Amino acid sequence: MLNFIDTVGEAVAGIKDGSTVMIGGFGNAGQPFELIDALMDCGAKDLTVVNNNAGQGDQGLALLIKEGRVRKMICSFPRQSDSWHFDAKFHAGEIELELVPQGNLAERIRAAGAGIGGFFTPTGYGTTLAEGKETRLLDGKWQVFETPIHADVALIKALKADGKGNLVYRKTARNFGPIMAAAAKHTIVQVSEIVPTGSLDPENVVTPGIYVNSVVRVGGTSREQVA
Amino acid sequence: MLNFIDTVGEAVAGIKDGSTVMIGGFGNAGQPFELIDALMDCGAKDLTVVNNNAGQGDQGLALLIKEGRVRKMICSFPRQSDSWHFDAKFHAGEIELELVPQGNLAERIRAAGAGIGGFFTPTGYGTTLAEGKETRLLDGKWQVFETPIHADVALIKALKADGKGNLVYRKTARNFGPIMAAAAKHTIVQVSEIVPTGSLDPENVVTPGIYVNSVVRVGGTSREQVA
Amino acid sequence: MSTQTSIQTSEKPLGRDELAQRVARDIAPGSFVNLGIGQPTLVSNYLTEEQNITLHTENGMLGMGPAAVGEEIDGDLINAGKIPVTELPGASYFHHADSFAIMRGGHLDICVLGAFQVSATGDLANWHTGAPDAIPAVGGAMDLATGAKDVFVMMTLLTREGVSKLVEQCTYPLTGVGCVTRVYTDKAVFLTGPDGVTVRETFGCTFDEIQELVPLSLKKA
Amino acid sequence: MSTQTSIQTSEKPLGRDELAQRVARDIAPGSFVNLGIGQPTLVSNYLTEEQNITLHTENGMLGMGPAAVGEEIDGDLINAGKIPVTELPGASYFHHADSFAIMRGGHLDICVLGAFQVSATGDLANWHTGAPDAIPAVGGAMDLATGAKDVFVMMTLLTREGVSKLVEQCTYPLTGVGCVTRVYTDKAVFLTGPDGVTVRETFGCTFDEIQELVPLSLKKA
Repeated sequence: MLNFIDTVGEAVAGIKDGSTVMIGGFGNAGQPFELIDALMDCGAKDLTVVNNNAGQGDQGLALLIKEGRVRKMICSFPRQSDSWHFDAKFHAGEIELELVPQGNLAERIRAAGAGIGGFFTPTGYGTTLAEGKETRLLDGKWQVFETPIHADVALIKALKADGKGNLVYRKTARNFGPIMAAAAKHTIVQVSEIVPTGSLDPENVVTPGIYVNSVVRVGGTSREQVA
Repeated sequence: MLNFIDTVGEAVAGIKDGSTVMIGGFGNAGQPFELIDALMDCGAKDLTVVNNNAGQGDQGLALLIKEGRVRKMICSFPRQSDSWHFDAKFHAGEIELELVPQGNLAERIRAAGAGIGGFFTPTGYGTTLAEGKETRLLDGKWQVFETPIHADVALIKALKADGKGNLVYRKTARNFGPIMAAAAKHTIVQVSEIVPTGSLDPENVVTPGIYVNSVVRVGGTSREQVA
Repeated sequence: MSTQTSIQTSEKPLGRDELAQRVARDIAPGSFVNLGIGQPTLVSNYLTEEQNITLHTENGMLGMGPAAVGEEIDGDLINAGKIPVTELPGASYFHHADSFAIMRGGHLDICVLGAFQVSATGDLANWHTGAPDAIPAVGGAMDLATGAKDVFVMMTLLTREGVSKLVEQCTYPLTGVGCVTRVYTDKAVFLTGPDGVTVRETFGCTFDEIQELVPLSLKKA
Repeated sequence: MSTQTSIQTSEKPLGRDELAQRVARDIAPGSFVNLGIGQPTLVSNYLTEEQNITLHTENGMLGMGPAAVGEEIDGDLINAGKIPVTELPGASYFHHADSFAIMRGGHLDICVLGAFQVSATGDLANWHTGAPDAIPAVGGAMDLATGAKDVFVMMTLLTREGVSKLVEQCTYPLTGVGCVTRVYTDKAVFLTGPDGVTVRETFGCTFDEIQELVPLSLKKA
């Protein structure tokens, strides 16, 4: 069921302690900063967060990690020049890390949305990231069994939504948005603009409204920065 | 390597006997009739054809089947009111049929393009179409192991190509085109129009040119008919 | 068991259109729905604008409109039954893997399918008669049966020979296991699930008359 | 083995930019290429228009242009290293699963990666030092290493301590097994594969001098 919501606070109000939350974005592009800030304010804790990175600088996900609200990160690239809050928590043993090759992260999220119970991929075979996992020789290549990553909630950012919740994105800010929208039970989207139903060309819709539950328009200046 | 080719005949000239050929289209929508006619003319035989259906009426794939050029069909819905050529060959024991649930057909084609060696899906569990296949309980559901469908060649139809081979489609004629383009070693596309590079909006490209090898413009009246 | 007719909601068995209307009425507002080929397609005629239902067609579209007529007919815009249809505002197109991801990923609220047989535990048989000379054709039936949150079946309760299609165990080849949640027939609506089969309402007959026709033990709603 | 210098193609070891130029020259016209973060990115400076190379960035784009400057800078248009870039005519955007399908499905002709070590059989180690206190971060390295048709490595032949990074067996944690096809270093270009390591050319030293530095048996091209 689709709802248009006035504030980011109301949009995230239902997120419970212990939830698995997917957060879109690759670096700052496509990262839903305002929704993450609202998640911070709403107080939910003991979260498992799925994001490509583990926060940068002193904002967004980094702040959520700093405040001890994230129990576990599932990501491909936690270590960055400005990922000091994650680094500190990790070295203190206060956050769990499931490190996933980026393509496995994407494919496992996609699998959750597409109803796939698991798949074999050559990525990671023979590496420490495949230790303990089932392997099989398929198509002449050794492959590793990987399982879907489901989530309770996805927080993503898109450019526009129409009245049916159909979404379009902007340039490389698209990244994880479409697959996370499909993988989560409840998808919350912040958009720059809400447009009338019928004004998006049906050929160009990237995320059909069936994957969207809550839409909130975030006005004002974008907080996006160049990493 | 991308080539723009003048005639459908030249476009299909390299297809060898014994090839696996994917043919786009669902019913007549998106079916590359001119390329199929050219495949007919080029004489390649002993083909394995992957298509949702097994030909309709007296044209295209139906004709290729009638002429005994197809050794095996991989499809989801061979039986239609006007699939008499397939019906005759099948009853005569002159064509092999691998019947695949349509979603498995799509997902197996997608898997081939995405480098997935196999996957588990609930579709088909407990049915005769899963007989002899590995099953596993995943996410609380019994699932069946399915493998990718690779092809030597894909014949598909799109609306427009630009100079880089980027494609856009039209309405429900999109269907299998994008996933077949990615699954085949060599993808041949017939388009209604070739447009200058830079004239397709990068946000709206459906099949990136990396998946396209040969583009041929098919002018004149569309032979599309209402099924 | 009582013979009182409190669950009888119609004086007569329902015709195909009345049944379609009944199914349409039971679809929750805002639902995403796939209507199977054949009889289920009739349901679309009875969906109201207030219901705000979005129709999915497996060949790559959400927001499918009514059948196309006259100038609207476009060979590139067809439904799963290969019938020309129209596009509603807010529609979207996608390729086949994305379309079936919608079905298989559990995103459709309801699909409505025809059936040869439905079993006491919700097994569905609707794709193949099992006749040795029949050419099998499955299409998207197994994906819909397995993937939709609710699977509604529409069928006559009895075959032309008067045999119940609601059965203890299917004798026709299965489409899906334990997937059907409701069965809409001309004579009654049944709820199926792990706890057995419940009669929700009857049309032109009593619960006991339905029980006489169906070779499995029914419960009353 | 001879000490003749017929495969010595430069008087001096190559600098980073000269090496990038050498890699660029070896990329076949029309190729689809992914350049890894760091040193490999330099290769893009030496690709010519005639080569018609299409660059892929794993965060969702084909047809990536040069780094953005001034007014071009757009936070929504970045590369895998999170540096603002530009868009060339004929570019396309796609989501992460589609982007990695390009990499993992074997559609990229070449990826160019940095490395800590490459083994005699083409094993690659480039993501993790293995130090117990290091925070591991893998990004798309394993997908590129495993998925591209050809994996070119760019690195200095020796560590700062003078130890060869081309080794019999990697001691650093692996990124991929038997995936590297060529190794471009400041002192030589090596071809790796199931048949062992071949020196294709040397820069500022002889084959025998290279053989002295590298702890495995080399073949001459």
